[in-house]
This record gives sequence, structure tokens and C-alpha cells, in this order.
Amino acid sequence: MITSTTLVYLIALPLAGSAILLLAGRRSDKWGHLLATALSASSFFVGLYQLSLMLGRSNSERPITQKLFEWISVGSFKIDASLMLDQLSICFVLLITGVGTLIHIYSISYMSHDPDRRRFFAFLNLFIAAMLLLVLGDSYLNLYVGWEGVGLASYLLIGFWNQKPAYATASKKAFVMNRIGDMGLSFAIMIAFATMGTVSFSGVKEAVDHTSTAALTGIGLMLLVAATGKSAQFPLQAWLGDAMAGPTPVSALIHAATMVTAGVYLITRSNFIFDAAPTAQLLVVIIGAITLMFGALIGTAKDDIKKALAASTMSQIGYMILGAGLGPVGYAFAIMHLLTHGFFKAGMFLGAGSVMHGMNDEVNMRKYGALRKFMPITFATFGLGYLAILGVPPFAGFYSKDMIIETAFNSGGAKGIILGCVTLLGAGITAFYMTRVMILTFTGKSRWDDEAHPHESPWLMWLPMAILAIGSVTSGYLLSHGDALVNWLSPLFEHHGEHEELLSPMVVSGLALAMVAIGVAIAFVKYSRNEVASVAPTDVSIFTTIARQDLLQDRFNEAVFMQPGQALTAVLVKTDEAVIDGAVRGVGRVALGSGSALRGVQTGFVRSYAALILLGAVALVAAIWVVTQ
Amino acid sequence: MNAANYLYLSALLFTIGAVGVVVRRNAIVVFMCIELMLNAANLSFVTFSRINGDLNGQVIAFFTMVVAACEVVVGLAIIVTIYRSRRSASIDDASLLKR
Amino acid sequence: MNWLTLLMALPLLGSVVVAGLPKGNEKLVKQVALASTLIVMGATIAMAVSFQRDNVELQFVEKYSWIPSFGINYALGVDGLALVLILMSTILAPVVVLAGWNESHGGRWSVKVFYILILVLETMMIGVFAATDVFLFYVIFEAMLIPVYFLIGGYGTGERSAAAVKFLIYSLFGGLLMLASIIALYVMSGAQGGHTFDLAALSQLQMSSMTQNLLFLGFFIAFAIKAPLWPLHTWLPDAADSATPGTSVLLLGVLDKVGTFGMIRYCLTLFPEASKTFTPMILVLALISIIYGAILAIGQRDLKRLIAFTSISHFGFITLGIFAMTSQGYSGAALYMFNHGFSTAALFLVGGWMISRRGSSTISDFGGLQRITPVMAWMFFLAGMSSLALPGMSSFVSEFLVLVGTFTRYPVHAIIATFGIVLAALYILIPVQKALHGPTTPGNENLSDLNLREKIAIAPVIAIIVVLGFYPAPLLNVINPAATHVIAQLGFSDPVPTSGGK
Amino acid sequence: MTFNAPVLNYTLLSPILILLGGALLGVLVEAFVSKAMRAVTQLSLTVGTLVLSLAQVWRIHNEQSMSAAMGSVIIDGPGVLLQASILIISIISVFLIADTDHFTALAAALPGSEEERHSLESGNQVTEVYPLTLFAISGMMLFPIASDLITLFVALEMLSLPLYLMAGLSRRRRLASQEAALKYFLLGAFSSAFFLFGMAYLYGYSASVTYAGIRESIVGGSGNDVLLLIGMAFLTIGLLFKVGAVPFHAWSPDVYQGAPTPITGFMAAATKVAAFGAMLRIYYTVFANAQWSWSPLLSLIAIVTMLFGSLVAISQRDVKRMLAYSSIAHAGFLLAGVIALNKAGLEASIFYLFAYGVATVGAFAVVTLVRDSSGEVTDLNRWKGLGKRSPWVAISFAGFLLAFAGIPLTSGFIGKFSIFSAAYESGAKGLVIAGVLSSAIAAFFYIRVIVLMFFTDPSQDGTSVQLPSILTRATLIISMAVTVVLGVYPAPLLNLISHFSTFIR
Repeated sequence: MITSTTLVYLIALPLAGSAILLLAGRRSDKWGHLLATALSASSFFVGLYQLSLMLGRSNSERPITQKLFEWISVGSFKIDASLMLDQLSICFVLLITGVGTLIHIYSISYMSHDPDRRRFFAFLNLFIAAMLLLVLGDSYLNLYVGWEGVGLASYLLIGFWNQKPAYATASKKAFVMNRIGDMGLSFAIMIAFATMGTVSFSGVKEAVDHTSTAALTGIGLMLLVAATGKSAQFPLQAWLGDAMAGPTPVSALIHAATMVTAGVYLITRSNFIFDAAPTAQLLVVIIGAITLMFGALIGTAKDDIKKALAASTMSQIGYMILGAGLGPVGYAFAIMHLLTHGFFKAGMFLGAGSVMHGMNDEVNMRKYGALRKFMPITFATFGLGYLAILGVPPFAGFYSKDMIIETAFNSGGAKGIILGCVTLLGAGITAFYMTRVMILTFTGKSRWDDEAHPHESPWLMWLPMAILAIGSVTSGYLLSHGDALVNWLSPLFEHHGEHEELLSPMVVSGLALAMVAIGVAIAFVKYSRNEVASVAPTDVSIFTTIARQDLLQDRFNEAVFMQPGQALTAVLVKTDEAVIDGAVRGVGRVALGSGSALRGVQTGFVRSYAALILLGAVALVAAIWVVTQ
Repeated sequence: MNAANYLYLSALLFTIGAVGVVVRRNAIVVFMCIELMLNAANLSFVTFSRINGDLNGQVIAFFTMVVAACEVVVGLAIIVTIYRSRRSASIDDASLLKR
Repeated sequence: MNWLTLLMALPLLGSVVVAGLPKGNEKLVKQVALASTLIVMGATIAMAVSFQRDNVELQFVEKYSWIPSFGINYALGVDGLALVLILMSTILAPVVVLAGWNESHGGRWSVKVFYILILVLETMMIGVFAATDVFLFYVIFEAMLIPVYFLIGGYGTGERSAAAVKFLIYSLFGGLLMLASIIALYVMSGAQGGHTFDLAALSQLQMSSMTQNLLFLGFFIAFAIKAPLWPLHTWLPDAADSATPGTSVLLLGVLDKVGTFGMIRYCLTLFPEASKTFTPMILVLALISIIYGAILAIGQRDLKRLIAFTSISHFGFITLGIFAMTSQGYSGAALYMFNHGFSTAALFLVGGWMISRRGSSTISDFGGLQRITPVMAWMFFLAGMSSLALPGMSSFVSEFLVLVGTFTRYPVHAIIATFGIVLAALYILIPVQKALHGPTTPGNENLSDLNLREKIAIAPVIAIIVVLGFYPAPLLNVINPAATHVIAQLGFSDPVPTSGGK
Repeated sequence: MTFNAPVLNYTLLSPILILLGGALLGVLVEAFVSKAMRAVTQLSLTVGTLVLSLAQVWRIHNEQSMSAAMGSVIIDGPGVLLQASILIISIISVFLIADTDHFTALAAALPGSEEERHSLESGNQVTEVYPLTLFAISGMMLFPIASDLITLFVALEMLSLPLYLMAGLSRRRRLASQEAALKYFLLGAFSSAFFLFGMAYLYGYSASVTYAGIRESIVGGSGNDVLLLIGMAFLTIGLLFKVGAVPFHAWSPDVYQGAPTPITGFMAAATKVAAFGAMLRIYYTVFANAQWSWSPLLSLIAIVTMLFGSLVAISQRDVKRMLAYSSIAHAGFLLAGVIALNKAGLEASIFYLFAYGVATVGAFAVVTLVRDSSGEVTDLNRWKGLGKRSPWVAISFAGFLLAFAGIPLTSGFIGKFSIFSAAYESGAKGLVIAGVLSSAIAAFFYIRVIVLMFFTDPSQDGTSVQLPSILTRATLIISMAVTVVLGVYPAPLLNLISHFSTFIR
């Protein structure tokens, strides 16, 4: 593999920004955000430069590495701090730095009134660096560093306004649930090392052939656990909704476009394992399908615009995971959907942020309405994103999502039919809830309070939105034109024979569009025709009630994990005090007690002392008598 | 007469003395019991001297008597002091120090 | 050059100088104490530089006859593990002195006595790791208790004397069991070619497996109390609760390491067969410590007790790594000892500053510190991240090595231990949320942020944590040869990857 | 029948003879020297005698003789070491005794009587304690080198009788002091009766009163075992009484508490050396071949003694009683050295005796200093905060306690280690376990006292620490120095002991 000396700058630039801003403290308040943005942008340009170099090389020579230093080396456990850039990671690098830079720009304005804006930008830069490390690491352990690094950044940013207890709790919840996923990644690394003796991507890839399926399945399942944690997939999805506590640019960057898609990256990166472990692969698909529906259903009932979008994110990542679980044919489409989703979802989140910016940080869509007139640019960019997520041709989602639906149908047998139907249904529900969001926010009558003075956001905010909107429109076409992305990525994946076609692309597109149309129509009927209550009605169906409570995910976690855990903690704290320390104190008390009791021998009377001596003598004589008999 | 009988007598005297120390209260009587024990030992010495055909035992008996006399000197001094201070020679009265 | 004796003599010399200083000039006392510890640190670093890292033999060896009639020598020497621990101790000492600049004021005795005790303790900390004569080790092992006892009982807070007594009795009890084992070893050495306490010679003794098991237990229980391992841990929370932060740092950071160090240096070396026999049970105890310590930490309301329980969990990891008998486990455990010293130091020092400012150690009395005292809050947060072994922090490297090393031989144990990392997230983030986040609660509005002295004290600790997180090689290179050596001596080799692939 | 004039080697006997001469001179001084000069004269005479005796011991330290007094005494290495130990301990004890404030001005006067008050006010202090001390010391010197039963018995009485009297000489709490004397006397005499009776049976068994004769009979094994066993048992009772082993210990707490503190210190330290010295010689030479019969019983007694002493000490409230129980526990440890019955055990015992004796005198020296207006304060609760008021005194007391507890870097640790390892070497593993266990218990109460002194706030009840006189200070410094030096660098003394530690027989 070609070695490079410049890869490290991708990470070093934003990392330096983060360090400078944090260490310089208030001194950098004035220029910190500019520096951070500039560093993020320069990282993006380094990425573009690497892309241009990569384009100039032949397929097999495209991956490049850079070894920085020997990180850990104990016995046969040798991990270098080493970076690798290949066709897959360059996609992520550009997405992360590109969207990241746009969001930096957006935040300059969005956060301008916050006294801690500098800290915000420091965290953003930290996130960019960690996320780049995640996608550039050449081994699972290096990836793990980035993996937990983004978790840290996410924690810091969700809790950016942690003076509100609920926000602080949300950030803690995100971190802890992510840690459960991280545990899966730890297990995967341990199994890999124990069975293969290596944890680098290239090493593991080579070792797959002579590794037992059981071990591979184990690794695969554990990687899946990791992915569910980071990508908010079932059953570790509960943190994502709460994570909307963070400032909206964070939601856009971390909890929509990049970090939450790390699970997809992990599975795609580990394609050689999943390809060799069908059971694990099947479970990936199942998790994807469940989450896809789970998120979509939650999305239909949410009144909080960010939480609705978060549910949508969860659902869309479900698509990606499902795609990645479909094997070699699906990886590229999963990545494609990931990229297009990065554009349109980030765009919509920024749009939501823009709306909130104009509405005194109100997030309840029932307090919106008719904003189209006041925020035309926001409406336009959000609308383009909306069309993209729906999969309306020729917008981006059309290409990527239809590919996944089509691949699902064509994955063969009953599995194919079930998956196909689920993805189709998901598309319909997506259309429903996204239309609901559009209608509630931008059309109809205004329902906001008198204090609200909706206005369009400044150019620093709408410019990134506009750029992302352009991406939402064009990225799908660009990536799929001439199978550009598929071909680009193909050297990374094993290729099996052509798959049989159950349904032709045309049919799938038709079905998908039909479902979308139905979803849009229902939403239109339900929300555009009728008056929307500015306070959420309570006399709703049981389904809505449950969906509003995120399908009871928190109640479930509370009842099954938290309450027993807290009870166990309380019991153990008492046990430690009463039983273990009690035993120790008991020994002391026994000694003291027997000492006091034995003091009784000392009566103070000479005669009893003499008796004691006599007794001793008699005992000795008796003992002698016994011995000599 | 069998010399062993003297040994039995000596053991008996020793036991009487020892029991006397434990059961009697008057310091003088207790002390006399101790003297009885010493003399029981002396009897044994003399008997063993006879049995073993060795004079040492008899010599020791003399030593013992001298030592016993010294003990009397010291002992009576202490007992008398106590009696003067307490107006009582009962050893059970002297039990300030205990536990 | 007698490096080790020099290192031991320097703090002692410092304590003599401190003792000779005029009364009343507390500042001068502190300055002299700080200077002494800094000189020791410098000397240690100078020594470490000349350490030959590929040489598995003991280095800087010194040996003088001490009590010839018992075959006792004043024998010193270090391998990679001991070197690393001495380094840790001597770096922590000036940090503690600087960080706890004012913590000697509330004591029963003068400031001078405090620093004399600290300096004497430093001598013993160096000696206990450097001793290669079992008798010498035992002497220092026990004698160390006395200065700590007075540091806790004389300068602590709350139920300080009860805590000090509990600490001392617990430790003495363990020490006496060890003494019984040492006596047995001594007597056996006499029967097998001459009385000696030389570690290398004693490890060659022939003994029945029953004897070996019993003697192993004598040593192990002493070390398990020190380390502390469940269920012999109940002295630690009390002691940490009562001691000053600086004392706690030395107690948990350095003294407790003698327990895990002893397991490696003495239990494994002297009783290889018994170590293997007891490994299953010890691994279970280690696992219980990991999980139990973490859960108890989650359940604590008091900041200092919480930190103490996190340490119990961490010591579980160290013990797990030691008895996994793989090079990764061993090196991980050794590195863990070093890292734990610093992460606990950071937690205790910053926690101590928080507590002394607020006048309370109850977590719920704090609130919203991040807005009031951002630097202090950040330092606490970083210390917490180190404690939960976030990648990029030094503790991650060691914790992961322990887990990987354990997994290759005992996969189930490793899996259970890994749950500890989730609990770690809870026990750190709960106090972080309660104390640093949320609205500023009454009583916290006027707390002052760290001053320059405190910043200077904490900076090297954080720097070491972060730098070693990314570049642990300097330490690993020193530890690895010793690790391989010890594992090989025990007749173990790392499990081969089952797939045979590379 | 012809009489052979006894041949005595006066050089070898001179240490004892000097002491006796000094004691007799002391009696004369008491009678003839004016009361103003009396105390000084007595003190210098006593110290001079002791030093002279010590010098004489030094002169004969390389001698070995079975026939110094017609086979009644043995001069050999262990004997010389024990004699030297007794003398050194005695000298530092005499420094404490020199503080006449502890002793009644007129022992014959009734407590609280006009006569007593008068003699106090007139400064008409009798100083009979000095000759008594010298007599006791000469008995102690003789006890471990005796080599026949008669000499042993005489030596026992010589050391005991003066001590009975000395126990009753306290100036304050005289009733308690007299009670202590009475108890000590009655029980002491009672135990001597057992001792004597045991002697008679041993004589009956072997037809000999010399150690050598008895040993030969035991080796020959032809005699009546019942006689031997009862003889050994009763003789041992007398010795165990002197060392304070359970169940023959009961006198010691009461006597330790009641006696004047300097006497308690002297008695606790020196008597123990003498009694254990005799015991070591008897068990190592005379009874060695009957080990099968006494070893299990003595081990049992040792274990019970260690545990009993340690356990009861925990709940004591009086510092002197606590030290008494601690000394009982130490008697148990020392018995382990007797039971070991090997060279290491002998060496360890001698080292332990010296180290423990010196530390004991030091500890009691501290006790003499803590006073209020009515004399010494021995209630531990009133020792609170001593470390605050007089740090040096408290630190030295803590040092002695740590030595008793056997903490490394004190002489007590080396002693404990050597004695346990000797016991272990002889196969007495149970003893070692019990020793370790009771050490742990014992640590508990030593530490409790340290807590009281250092970690508790002083009470305002007039308890104060008397400024030590020069002599007391010397005692404190010497005993502290010995305790620390023997803890840190015991090699010279251990070498010395090792070189000399062989009983000749």
C-alpha cells in the first residue's frame, strides 16, 4: 500500500483547533469560532486534495496509509497508530469535513448570542477530529478510539446547555447507552485478537478464511451491538431522541449526518466478516428492518420538530443498516444512502434550527404554521430536503433509497419479500410523517404566540442550508450516474455472482412512489384539511399515545434495567455496611467482649488466685496421670 | 515401715496445706498453710534421702527451714502492716486491685 | 553509583532538613519539602534514563549484609515494573505537596510534622518497590503504615482516628499473616542450604504443595487487604473519606499498589504452583471487585467514598490482569498500576479542592460548578474520563490490555469484567452531572476557581494521563521484558490465536 | 569422715559477690549516714555496685566453668549474657527508683497517720529500697546460672523476698500497695511451695540435686516417670508463676498496678529475664531429653497465655494493668522460645528478653511522668491528648508500644521474628499461628493507647507531664535508643548472642 505523510493533517488540524480553543480559554472568544471553521475547512481541502490524488491512481493503488508511531505493543498484541485512507473512508472524510464545515459556518451565526460559543466550536472541532480518526483508523482499536471520541464529543455537545438538568441527563444517557455499544466493539476486538491474532482491518480480512464461522459470527454480532449503540438502532435506540437537547447544529452534524452513521461504516468496513458470517448478517438486516419501522412509527406522533427529525434519522439509518446487511450488493447502496442522507437530513435539521432561531427556540410544531411566508429560504431548502427524503425523482433519496428497496426485494426468497415490503412500508410512513412536518411547520394557519416574531435567518445560516439543499437535489444523481459510487467502492467488497431479479428497478420505483403518494395523501388529509390544535390533543388512539412515548422504550429500560439496577445498588450499599464491614466490626467486638469476660477471672481475691494456681497444678497432674496410664 | 508411706503422708500434708490456702481467710492461717506445704516438701526430701541413700535431701531440708524462716520475717512484716492499716487480717478484705 | 539508596536517602535528608527549620516559618517548610520531592523526582528520572530496558535482570542492584545471623541483606534492585512504580511515586510526591499546600493546616500537629511524615513516607515508598530481600520488604511494608496512620489520624477530617485505626489494624493483620509465611520460608531456606531472604534464592525452595498453598495465602491475604480486593476492602472507603486528599493520593495511588506489586513480585515468584492453584478463585474475587466496587461507587453519596470505591473496581482489573498469566494481562496490569496512580490522584486532588471550597463532600451539595469554576470542573471531568478509561487517556491502554490479555485465556471472565466499563460510565457521569452540571445551587455561587498553584500541580498529572494515552511506549517498553520474563518463568506462554492465521 | 574445704572461684562469682557486698553496705549506710546525705550515698553506692558488677561480668565473659562453686553454679555464655542483661536493666531501673517521690517515707507508718505526715514533712525518707533492690538483683543474677536445685531455690527466694517488700513501698495509694505486697507474697510463697515440692520429686526420681545428675537419670530413663513428671510439673509451676504465665499469672496485674511504678518496671523487666534465664537452662539442659512429655503441655500454656494476655489487655482502662497483661502475652511469646529447644530459640529468647526488658523499663519510666496533684495518673482516659501536651514523652511511649506490638524497625519486631522463626524451625507451627494471631489482637490495644495520646483532645483535669529528672531522662533515652537501634541494626548484638549462646552442661 502506498504510504503517505499528509493523512495526519486531516485529523491534526481540527484537533489542534480544539486544543487551542480549550486551552486558550476566554482569550480566544473573539476569534475562536473563525479559527475552528477555518481549520475544519482546511481539513476538507486536505480531503479534496487526497481525493484528487486518489483519482489519479489505479484502482488497486488507491488506498494509502500513514504510520504515525507504535501505539501499543505487548507480546503479539501490536497496534500502530496508523491511518488508512481508501475509497470508503474518503467518502466519509469528505462528508464529515464538508458538512462539518458548513455547519461550522452556520453555527457562527446560530450560536452568536451564546456566551460559550468558543467552547461550542472547540467541541465541534474535537468531534470532527474524532470522527475522522474513526473512519481513518487502520485497525479496530484505532477505530475504537475515534468511536469513543465521537461519543465524548457527542456527550459534551448534547450537554452543551447542561445547566438544564434534563439536558444533562440526556447527555449522560447518550454516553451510557453508547458505552453499552462500545462494549460490543470491545468484545469484537477481543474475539478477533484471540482467534486471529490481529485486529487490523487488513489482518482480519486475510485471516477470515481460516477462522471458524462461530468466531466470525461472534465478532459480527458484537460489531452489530456496537453499531446499534452508536447508530441508535434497536434495542439501543433510546438515547437519540433525548440527544436533541444539544444545539441544533449538533443535531444536524452529529445526530443526523455523521456520527450516527458510524455503525453503517463499521458494518461496511467489516464486510469481510459479515460476508463470512451469514447469521450475523441476517441479524443486521433484521435490526435494520425493525429500527426502520420503529423510527418511522415514532416519527408519526412527535410534535417536537427535532424529535420528529431524530425519529426519521433513526429510521433512515435503519435503511442503511438493512442495506449493509444485504451483503456485497448492498454495501454501496447503504453508503450511497448514507451520503445523500447526510445532505438532506443535515439540511433539514439546519432548517429546523433556522425555524427555531426565528421562533424563540420553540420546537413544538403545533406552535408553528404558515412559516412559509416568513422564512422563504428556509422553506425552500427544507422543502428540497423533504423531497429528497421522500425519494421523489430526481432528488437524492430517490436514487439511494430505491436502490436499497430494490436490493431488499432481490435478496431472495421470503426474506426478500418481507424486507422489501418493510422498506416499502417504511417509505410510505416516511412520506406521511415528513409531510406532516412540512404542513405543520410551513403551511396552514399560524399558531404561534404573540411574542414570536418569525423572521428569516441571516445569510451565514441560510447559505449552508442552500448548499446542502443543492446536495440534496444533485447528490443522488451524481453518485449513481454510471454507477459511480458502486464502481468506486467495488474494489473493497467481494463480489459474488449476479443476483436474480425479483422485481425490476422500474417496478420498485413505481411501488415506492405509490407508497409515498399514499403517505403524503393521508398526511395531507389529516393535517391540511383539518385545523391543527396548538396543544396536543389527549383523546388520541392508543397507538398515538404509545408512539408519543417512543414506543415505550424508556419505560421498558426503566423497568427492566434502571429500577432493578438502582435497587441492587441500594441493597449492596447496605450489605457492604452491614454485612461485610459488619463482620469485620463483629470480629473486633468479639475480641473486646471476650477480653471483658476474661477480666472476670481477676476477682481481686487472693484466694481465687491461689485457687487458679491450684487448679492449674491439678490439671497438670491430671494430664500427667492421663499420659502415664 | 515402707518409706513410700511417708511420701503419701507428705502428699496429703501438701494437699491439706494447698486446700487450706484456698479456703481460709485469715492471712496468718493462710501463711501457716503455706508453711505446712513447705514442710510437706521437706518430709518428701527426707524420705527420698532415705530411699536414695543420699544425704543431699536432708541438707535441703535444712536449707528449706532457713528459707522458710526468712519468709516468715518478710511475710509477717507485710501481714502486720496490712493488719495495722486495715484492722483486719482477712485476706478477702484486701481486694482493691482487681479486674 | 548506588542510585536506589540515593533515592531513598534524599527524602529522608529532606525530612531532617525540614525538622531542623525554625519554628513558625510554614512557608519555608513547604518550600523545602517541595524542593526535596522535586529533587527526588529529578533523580528518579535520571536513574530511569540509564535503565537498560531490554535487560530482564534486576538493575541498579545493591546488596549489603544487614543482619547476617538471619541471612538478611539490605538488597535493592529494580526491574521494569518496580522502576515504573518508583517513577510514579516520586512524580506524585511533589504533586501532592504542591496540591495540598494548605491541607496540613487543619491537623493536630504542626505543618512541619506533616511534611516530615510525607518525606519519610516517600523514602519508604521507594524502598518497598526496590527491596529484593523479603525481610527488608516486609520491614518497609509494615513500617510504612505508621506515617500513613499519623497522616490520616492527625490531619484528616471527620472520623479520622477511627479510620486510621481501622486502616492500621486491617493492614497489621494482613502483615502478620505474611510474617508467618515469611518465617516459614526462612526456616525452610535454613533447611535447604542456609538461611536467606534473597527473593531469587527463596523462589528455588522445594516445598510440598500444601505448604506452598498455605504460605501463598499468607502473602496473598496481606496483599489483598492492601490492594484492596473484595471482601477485604472495607477499610479503604473510611480511610479515603477521612484522609486529606494528598494522603489519599499516596494511600490509594502508591501504597495500595504495594498490594498488586506484591502479588506479582512475591506471590507469583515464590509460589508459582500455588498461584496457579488459586488463580480461579482470585479471578472470581477480582471480578467481584470490579463489578461490586463499581456498583457501590454508583451508590455513594459522598465524593471521597465514591472515588475510593472506583479504586476497588480498578484494583479488580489490575488483579485480573496479573492472574490472567498472559503478557498483555501482565503489562496491562503493570501499566494500570501506573495510570491508576495518576487518574486517582487527579480525582482526589480536584475532588479535594472542590470539597475544601464547598466545605462539604456530599455530592448533592454541589451543583452547576461548570459555570462557576470552569477550570476546576474541567479538571474533574478529565480525571473522571481517565477513570472510566476513555480512549486517548492512558488508563484506556492499560484497561484494554488487561481485558484482551484476560480474554485470550479466560474469555468469560473478560466478558464479565467488560461490563465494568459501562458501570464506570455511570459512576463517573453521575457525580459529574450532579456536581458540575445543572443550575448553580445555593452555596456554590461564590466558589473560586483553581489558582495558579493548583493549576501547576494538576497540569503534569493531566499531561501524563493524556500523553501516555497516545504514546504509552516509553513505559510499555520498560515493562514488557519483565512481563515476558515473569510469564515465562511461570511456565506460561501467550495463547496462540485459534485460527492460526496472521 | 573428712571435710573438704569448699573451693570457690571468686573471680567467676564476683559479680554476685559484689552485689551482695553492696547490699550489705547499703544496710549500713541506711543505719549510719545522715539523712541529708543518705539518698545520694545510697544511689551512688547502688549504681556503683551495679556498674562494678557489670564490669566484672565483662571481665569473665569468655570464661566457662562448671566448678565455680563446687558445681552449684555454671558460668557459661548464656549465663553471662543474662547476667549482663539483668545488670543493664537494673541500672536504668535504679535511675527510676532514684525518684524518691514514688516511695513511702516510712513504710512502717500507718497510711494517713500523723507519723507518716511527719516523716514526709521532715524529709525523713528511708531509702531501704536500694539494698533491697541489690539483694533482689543478686538473686536474679544467681537464678539463671544455678546448676543445682538448692542454689536454684535459694536464688528464687533471694530474688522474691525483697520484691515482696518493695511492692509495698508506694508513697501514694498505700493500701493498694500493701495489698499488692500481700498478694505477691502469699501467692509467691504458695508457688514456691509447689516449686519445692517439685524439687523433692525430682530428687526422688534421680537421687541427685544437680542438673547434671537429673539429666543423666532422664537420659538413662531408668527412674520412675511419675516422679519425674510430677517433679517437672511442680517445678515448672514455680517458674511459670514468676514469668506470669496463665493460669499462674493472676498476681501480676494486681501487683503491677499496686506496686510503685519504678518497682513495677524493674520487676517486670528484670524478674522476667532471670526467671526465663533459669527456665531456659533447665529446659535446654536438664529436661531436654524428656521433651516428649512437657512440650505439648507447655505449648498449650504458651498459646493460652498469649491469647489471654492480648484479649484481656484490650479492655483495660489502667495503663499499668494494661502493661501487665501485655507482659503476660509476652511471657507466652517467650515460652515459644523455650519450647523451640534449639540454638535459634535460645538466641532469640536472650535477645527478646533484653529488648523487651529495656523497652518495659522505658514504658514504665513514661508512666512515672504522667501525674496530677495526687501522684501518678494511670487511668488511660486521662492520658488523652498527651501527644499534644508533651510530644516527646508521648512519642517515646508510642515507640515502646510499637516495640511491644512488634512493628518493624523496633527491637520488638526482631525479637518476635527470631523467636517465632525458632519455634517454627522446631516444628511448633501452632505456636507461630497463635503468636501471630495474638500479635494482631495485641496491636489493637497498643494502637488504642496511641490513639488516646495523639488523636484525642486533652481533657482539662490537671493531668500533666512532669519534667523528667536527668536520671529518668537518661532511662528514657537509653531505652529508646536501645529499642530503635536493636530494631534497625541488631546485627552486632545478634552476633554476640550467637557467639555466646551455648549452654555447657
